[in-house]
Amino acid sequence: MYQLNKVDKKFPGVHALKAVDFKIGRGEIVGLVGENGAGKSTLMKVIYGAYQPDSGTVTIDGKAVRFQNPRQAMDHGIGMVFQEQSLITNLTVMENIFLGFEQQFVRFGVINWTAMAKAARHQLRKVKLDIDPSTVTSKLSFAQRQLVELAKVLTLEERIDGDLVILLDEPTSVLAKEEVELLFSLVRELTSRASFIFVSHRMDEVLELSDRIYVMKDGEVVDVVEHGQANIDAIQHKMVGREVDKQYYREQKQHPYDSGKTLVRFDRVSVAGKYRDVSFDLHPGEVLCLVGTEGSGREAVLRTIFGLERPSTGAVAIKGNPFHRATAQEAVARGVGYVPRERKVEGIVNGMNVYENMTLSQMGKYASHGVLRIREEKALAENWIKRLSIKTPDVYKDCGGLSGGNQQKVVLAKWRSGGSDIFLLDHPTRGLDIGAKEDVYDMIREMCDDGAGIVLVADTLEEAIGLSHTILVLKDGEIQKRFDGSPGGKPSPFDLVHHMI
Amino acid sequence: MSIENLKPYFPWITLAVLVLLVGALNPSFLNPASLVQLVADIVPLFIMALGMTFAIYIGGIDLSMQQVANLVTVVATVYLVQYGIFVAFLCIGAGFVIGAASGWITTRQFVPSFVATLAMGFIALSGARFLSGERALSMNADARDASFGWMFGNTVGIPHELVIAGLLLALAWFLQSRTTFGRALKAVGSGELAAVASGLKVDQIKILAFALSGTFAAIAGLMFSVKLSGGDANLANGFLILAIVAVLVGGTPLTGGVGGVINTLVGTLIVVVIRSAMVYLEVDATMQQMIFGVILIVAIAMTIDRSKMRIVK
Amino acid sequence: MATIQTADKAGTWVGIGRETLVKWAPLLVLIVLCGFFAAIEPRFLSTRNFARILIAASPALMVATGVTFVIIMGSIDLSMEGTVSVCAVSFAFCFLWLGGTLASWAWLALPFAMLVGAALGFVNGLIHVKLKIPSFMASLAMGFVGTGLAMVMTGGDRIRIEDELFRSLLTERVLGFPLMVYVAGVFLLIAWFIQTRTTLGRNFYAVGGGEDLAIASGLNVSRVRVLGYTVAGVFFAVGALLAVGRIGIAETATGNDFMFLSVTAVVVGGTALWGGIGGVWNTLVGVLIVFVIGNGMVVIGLPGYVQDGVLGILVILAVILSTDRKSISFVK
Amino acid sequence: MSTFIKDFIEKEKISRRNFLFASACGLGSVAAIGALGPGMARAALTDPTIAWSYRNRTNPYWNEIVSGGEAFVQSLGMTKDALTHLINEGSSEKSLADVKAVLAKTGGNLALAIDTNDAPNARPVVEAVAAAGAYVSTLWNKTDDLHPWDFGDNYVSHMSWSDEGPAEQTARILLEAMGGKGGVVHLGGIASNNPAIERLNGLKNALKDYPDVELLAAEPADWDTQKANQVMSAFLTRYGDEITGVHCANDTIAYGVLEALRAEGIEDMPIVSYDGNPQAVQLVAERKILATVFTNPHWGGGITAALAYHAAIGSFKPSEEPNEHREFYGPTIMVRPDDALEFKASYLDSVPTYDWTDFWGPSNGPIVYK
Repeated sequence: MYQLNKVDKKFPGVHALKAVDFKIGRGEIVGLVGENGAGKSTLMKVIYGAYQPDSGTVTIDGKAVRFQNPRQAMDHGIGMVFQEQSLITNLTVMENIFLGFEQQFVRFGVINWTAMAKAARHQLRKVKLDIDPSTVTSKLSFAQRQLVELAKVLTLEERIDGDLVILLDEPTSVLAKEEVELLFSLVRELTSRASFIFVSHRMDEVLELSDRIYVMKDGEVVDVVEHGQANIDAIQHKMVGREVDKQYYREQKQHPYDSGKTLVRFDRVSVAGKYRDVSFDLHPGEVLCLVGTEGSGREAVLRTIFGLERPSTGAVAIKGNPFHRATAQEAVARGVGYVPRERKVEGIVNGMNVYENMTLSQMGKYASHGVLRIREEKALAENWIKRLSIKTPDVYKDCGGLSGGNQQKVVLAKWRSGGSDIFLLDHPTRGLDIGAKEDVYDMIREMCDDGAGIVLVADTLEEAIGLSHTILVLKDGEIQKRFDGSPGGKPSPFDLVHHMI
Repeated sequence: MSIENLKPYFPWITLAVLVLLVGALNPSFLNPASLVQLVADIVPLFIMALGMTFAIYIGGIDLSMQQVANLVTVVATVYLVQYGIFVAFLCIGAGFVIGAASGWITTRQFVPSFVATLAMGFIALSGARFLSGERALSMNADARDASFGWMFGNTVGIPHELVIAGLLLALAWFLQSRTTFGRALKAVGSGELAAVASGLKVDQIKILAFALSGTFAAIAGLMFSVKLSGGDANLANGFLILAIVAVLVGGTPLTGGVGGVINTLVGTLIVVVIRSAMVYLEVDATMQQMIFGVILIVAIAMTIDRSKMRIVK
Repeated sequence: MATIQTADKAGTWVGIGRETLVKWAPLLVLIVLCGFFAAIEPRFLSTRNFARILIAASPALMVATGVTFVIIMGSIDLSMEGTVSVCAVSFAFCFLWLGGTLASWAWLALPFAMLVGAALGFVNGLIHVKLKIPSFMASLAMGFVGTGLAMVMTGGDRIRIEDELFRSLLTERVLGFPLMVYVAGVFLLIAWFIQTRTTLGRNFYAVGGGEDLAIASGLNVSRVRVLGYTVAGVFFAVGALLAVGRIGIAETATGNDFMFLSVTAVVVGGTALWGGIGGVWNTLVGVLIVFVIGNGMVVIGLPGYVQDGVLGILVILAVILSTDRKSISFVK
Repeated sequence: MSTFIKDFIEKEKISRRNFLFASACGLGSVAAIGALGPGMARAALTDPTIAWSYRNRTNPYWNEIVSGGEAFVQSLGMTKDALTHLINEGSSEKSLADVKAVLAKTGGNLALAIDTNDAPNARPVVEAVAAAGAYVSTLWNKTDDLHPWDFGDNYVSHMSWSDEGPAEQTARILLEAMGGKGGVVHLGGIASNNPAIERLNGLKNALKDYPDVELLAAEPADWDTQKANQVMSAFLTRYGDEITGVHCANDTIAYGVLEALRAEGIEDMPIVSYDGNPQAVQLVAERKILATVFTNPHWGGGITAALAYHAAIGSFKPSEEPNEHREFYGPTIMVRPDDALEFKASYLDSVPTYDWTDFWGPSNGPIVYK
């Protein structure tokens, strides 16, 4: 039905798509996997009309089409559910659903809100979401928003007579397990009406949902796997182009921590409205993982250690000293390093180059009386680029132009080179491909061996379990359960989920 | 690709094209002595634009600068006899404090700098009107010559004003590109949240940036006051918009983090060339403002580097 | 009209949330200011004085309403001084040329002026969108062009509009308020209508709330932007007409002082400069706050040299009170 | 015709006659100087550029000034365009920069007439002109310690107006119309401007003789119609019926005041203003304004340019003139309802052809510093 033949796309310096063949039949769910930079997002942009191919053809039911913009693609039944939250939060749910297509509710220039609400309810029913369509979107949970996005794309159903192709770009990244299940069952139901292209880093999900999986590497489709024959290891091998370490989470490198010393101590700490009565100790060499759903208070704990939240009761001590007038500067001075979830916004400064980013938290060490010693900064950057094999042409490269994995390495290099020994990692592998993830896992083990303590909020439960020495399960701001995560004695995801919800 | 590489030099190219264009139409424009004089005359404006650069570099704006300069002309004139050359400290201190107050209101009270600095400007204006007794004051000529006469001399044909401007430019450039403060400014301008997450004292840095713009406004006001040997609450009017335009034309966009003081130098020169071209090319008086606007649009269209602007707002 | 809906939900004063309080803060500030001035000088609180404040505020209200749309989109329009002058002058020329009284074909000068405003706004928007020049710079430069154009048209002269019928905007009163106040009110309602009931109005919010997301949803953002500036231009023209109606003179200086005044009023009213939040009712309150302060200071007899400073302080306080500090991480 | 205007026109005719004589002598003396040797002849420029530097084109007052400048240039047989306009838009910085630019462009071959926008700006302008060997005449703004005679020939003259006396006269007319009792408000110019201060002082002087009239308030309205309109509205709230008369610092302010009163349906409030713009004179004729003071900006604009030009080409040598020819007050004429139409006919509807070489005839005595 929908087909790409020998589609080619070049950007200055990059051959992003090399003669890609791709097809999807009616009612199919097609998985698309590949490392970051393999060309997935370019391919998707070509499909939904944001990019135009340099050569090759796009056909729908055998007819050649060419989209100048996403709008034209939509008119041909192609819709996209975006990876990042793509609803406009200051608008109501119904406005978001019909954004750009309000004309159907307009009579004599006036929007008929009642009609729009009715139509919106109809769309929301398709995704089994029972909310008032005039709710302002910012009041919804992330999962609800994801469903609204799906509902929005499904408006194509009414608008288009022909077949629909819906792209789902990392739709599960912000969802909890049961929400993912809900989404998947919805998608399966909807195959009666639409075909789906499903893109995810979560290999198990792709395997579970897809009828066929396209594996991409370096701008090419290197393999097409049918549902029954799919095998995670084989696919990963194709994607990475080498054998994936069986010991994915580097458990063999997990060494016992030094319980004699304490880096961070929480003593019945509460932050009003965020969490209550949280107590724990973090020791050198320990990976302490906070597990819980969105809003369980896990991020707030990290932010408290970094001085961005002030405890309303209880005591925080860092390396034995009380942490009273908490500020981020104070935290950094005491050796705390923060790797935020929003890497592009909080992790690196887009617009500053590699060495500037690396020394940002520790400029004082490279300056005398406020005057920078730029030569030393560059030397430091070159050293860490080598040590962490960061892929960048030189130290002058704008960090905004690096790939996600390399950005994350720059962030880690910033803190490690600054001598931090307490690391707060908030979703450190989010959006990274397998190779980059492995690099991060290696680094975590390495840092532990150097005597650092790590507080981790992981991307997946498997990751949390695989990496940590200690797991704290949080629910509604309270610690539910503490698990020991020594190799051999690790809990199962089911054990954790039981306490999370 | 060659165009990409040329991008940082677009402001310079624009300047060169403008100078040559005006020179071709009226060769007397290219007379070196008068060019030097032309540049020397815009020193107060340039200093104000330098200060404005700091505010815009962190993504804000400082609309109080003109009123700070007004206040300083009055302060300088009133207290010159009493304090002599040390009146400079009083003036600069006043600029620093007002700028810091703007910064504090912006960063700690979440009032957008557009409004916060505008309002602080009103407060400074009140101060100027009160202190001047609502009159135009003139400086004591002897005290002026004794304390600040050196500002307007020449050494080997180079006006001292230019030397002062050069020193301040060097200082501002050094601050911007060689110090931890300048690096922090860039971080705040390009990615404030990342700067916070790196443990920078973002609030302090922003307050300091506004304090610096206030300080430069005060220096500009002081020089202007000495140059005119007097002060009143309206003396520096007309500086503000030109200073903003100079910064923007130089290629420091309002989004922050890009550009810098060297750009402001080019921007100021472009503005001044356009302005004096009006005189040199004998543009009709009623047409001048319209033509200024049109050339401005063209100049900005040529100079801004859009590669780092994801969305143009 | 998001504000009203929330109020209905809040229902009684019991349990009013922080959010609601912030939403209503500008109005509270306005009421407190009125109370303050009335306490010092009871004569402040009279219909006649409110009529005076409204007469003074009407043109600025129209200009501020126009710029509100642009600010909701997250852009800014600083061309109002030029646009207002050109519209005022075009109106005056056209009006006199067609006969000089509303009772003749000269009434066509009214729509003509609005057309001129729309055209200037359109060009402004095109320059911003097509040349990809940030709106601050594009509109500032367009403001210069506008003022310059008005200058070229008049050669610096003032044009008097003596027509009694046109001037009845000022001289005719209904219920104690002159007609121009009602005209401003009608256009405010039109603005509110555009804001809440038209696709374009809602698209302003979409662009302000997330431009790249709006593009991805298939919205033609460039078109919305250009139209936004065009609508703003029309409202600037209405402001120009009221300004001429108030003084009876059209000149290059008609547009003076509108720029900082209107942007300040918009911000004081609680519309955020980063876009997506606020609306025309906020702007009404903001404009009234600014003009009540201006009128009140004279009425209570503050010395002239203090007035600027007090205005500055009160504006800062008003913005601080009406800002939801918890919802924003930083401000520039 | 009122005696005042008669006197004025008479005076002008006489001085014109005198002038013909004087100019003959003047030209003769130039010739004589020329004969004395080349060293002295340096003073004269040939065919200098004539420039007028002023605030803006949006104010009728400045337009009148400029029309005078253009009339003078035309009297030399050139077109209007020969006058170079420098507009400072209220910015002293631009004023100075433009002067420097035009000096550089002309290489000092320049006759400049200027209002420097703000008093302190006069010194650097004059210094720059003198340094370039050009000639300058100033109008309105200069500081008290700056005098033409300190700069040899290059700083030709300064003309200003003593506004205190005429403003006092208009105030007396106003106070009489109020019946010598009640309350008066004053709406002033930009507070730090000299004329604004003097015009308020004029009112205060007159009030001394009217103990029953109270000065309710004096607020700056910045020479601006819209601002005046707002201030007057607020006054009406504060004082209501207590206001029985309004003293305006200039005509543009009076327009705003009139409209504010009109909005309230108040038609018979006694108002006086200043400047004598055509529109204001018309309003005086309609008895909506009781009096305004005509300062003849057309003549002022022309003669300031003429002084600079003739000094530049050597028609006369400024340093040989007495001080009262180098700092003097401009003419003022009181315009009242009875003679307004006549005045309008003779001065505004058809602008008199002035003799631009009669430099001091209509002037009003030397400037006195307090």
